[in-house]
Amino acid sequence: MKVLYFAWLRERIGKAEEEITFPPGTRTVGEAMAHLALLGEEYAYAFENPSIIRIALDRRHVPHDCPLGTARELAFFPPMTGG
Amino acid sequence: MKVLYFAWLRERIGKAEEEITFPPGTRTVGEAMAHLALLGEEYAYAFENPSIIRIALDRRHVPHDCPLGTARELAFFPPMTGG
Amino acid sequence: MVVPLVRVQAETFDPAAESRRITQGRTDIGAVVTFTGLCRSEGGSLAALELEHYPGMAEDELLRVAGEALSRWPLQGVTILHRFGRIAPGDDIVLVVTASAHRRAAFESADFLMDYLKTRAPFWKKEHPVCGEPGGWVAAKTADDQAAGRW
Amino acid sequence: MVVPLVRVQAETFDPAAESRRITQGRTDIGAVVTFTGLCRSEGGSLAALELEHYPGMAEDELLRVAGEALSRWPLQGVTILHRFGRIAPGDDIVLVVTASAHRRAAFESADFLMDYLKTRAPFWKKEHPVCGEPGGWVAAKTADDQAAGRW
Repeated sequence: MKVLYFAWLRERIGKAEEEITFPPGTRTVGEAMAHLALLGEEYAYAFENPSIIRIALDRRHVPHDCPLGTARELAFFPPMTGG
Repeated sequence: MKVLYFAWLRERIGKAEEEITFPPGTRTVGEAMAHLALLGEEYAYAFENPSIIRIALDRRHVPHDCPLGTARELAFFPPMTGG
Repeated sequence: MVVPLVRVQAETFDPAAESRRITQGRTDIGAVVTFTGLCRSEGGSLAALELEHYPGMAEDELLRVAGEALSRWPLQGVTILHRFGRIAPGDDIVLVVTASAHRRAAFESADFLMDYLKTRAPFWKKEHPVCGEPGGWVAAKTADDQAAGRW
Repeated sequence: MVVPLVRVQAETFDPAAESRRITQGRTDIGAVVTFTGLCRSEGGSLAALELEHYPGMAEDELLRVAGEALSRWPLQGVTILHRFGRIAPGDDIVLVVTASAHRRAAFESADFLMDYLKTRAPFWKKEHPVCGEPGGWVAAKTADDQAAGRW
């Protein structure tokens, strides 16, 4: 699955996107985030405060308990500050 | 005193402005209007519904019971519809 | 000290130029709101509006209304332009521009200015219909008084 | 059927041209509101803002927000332009234009669009100070969430 990071998540992880194969049994986008947090120090740092992270699945905002389903693009980012 | 009329008041009276000497004892702008209403049919028509008429004294909105004082310009007009 | 710009004119105006006049050379403005009021054709029945005004008092009242906005919101600029004379459908009638560091002040003050000037500025609209005699004077709306009462 | 216009771009924009695009050739619009959000220098301490966005999703969210406004207010036009990349103090960041027969709908929907896009559109601002290292990411404001909650 294509995984994207934005703003300080991108900076902390050190990349903007990557392909990730989540372990079988990864049901929700929140569980996917918990898996990523285990991939190394930089990921642990990026996801140290999971409750503030916003998640988009196929370019739509979703809550953390949203099922991954058959989506192709998963994105993580801080609260938005546009406008 | 210079007296001005606008919009349909001007049309009903048939002039935009005139000099009027109000009778001694004319104390308020409302009393001045009551005097004007007696000057002829066209004035009676213009002021037939005095409560809706707006009055400005020296180019400031005033209530009908405002004293004429030493003002130089008195204007009568319908509710405004600008903007 | 912000000096409001107020103009009563027959000519059309340029909202972008008026915005620029406020923002140019400054870096402390975060929000600019412009409101443009236009003449509608009322489904094709209206040939034109004729706007009468009280010269002198119209400018004075617009300045008072602008001053009232400046006293209520932290603004960095206020402009009010109002046209008079014959105005065709699709043409501009009134322009309000407000500028502030923050968007809430810019929105609220522009909204306030339009509500307030509608009930205070001495302008009157007469309708010229496509068919028939030059028509009636537009009646003031109770809704406008109520809108002004919000503030 | 009103089709909103949404654009995410590095280039600056022209609010007057965007207004005209909506009003041109029409006589049923009575009110146009434009909101321009500008980059402030924060008292001279900010050299620039850098705006990151999520390409694809940014456009989609702006379209959704515009569609939400169209479903709530009787509008004759909605435009949202949002810039990305490096933006200097005094430069435009975002433009919202709404047009309606009546002024209340134009004001409310523009206000709504700004509140909503702030909390929904995937953009992030990084501050580049005049002195020192490229600095922090701007923190989201609780006030913005509360503002969006009004609607």
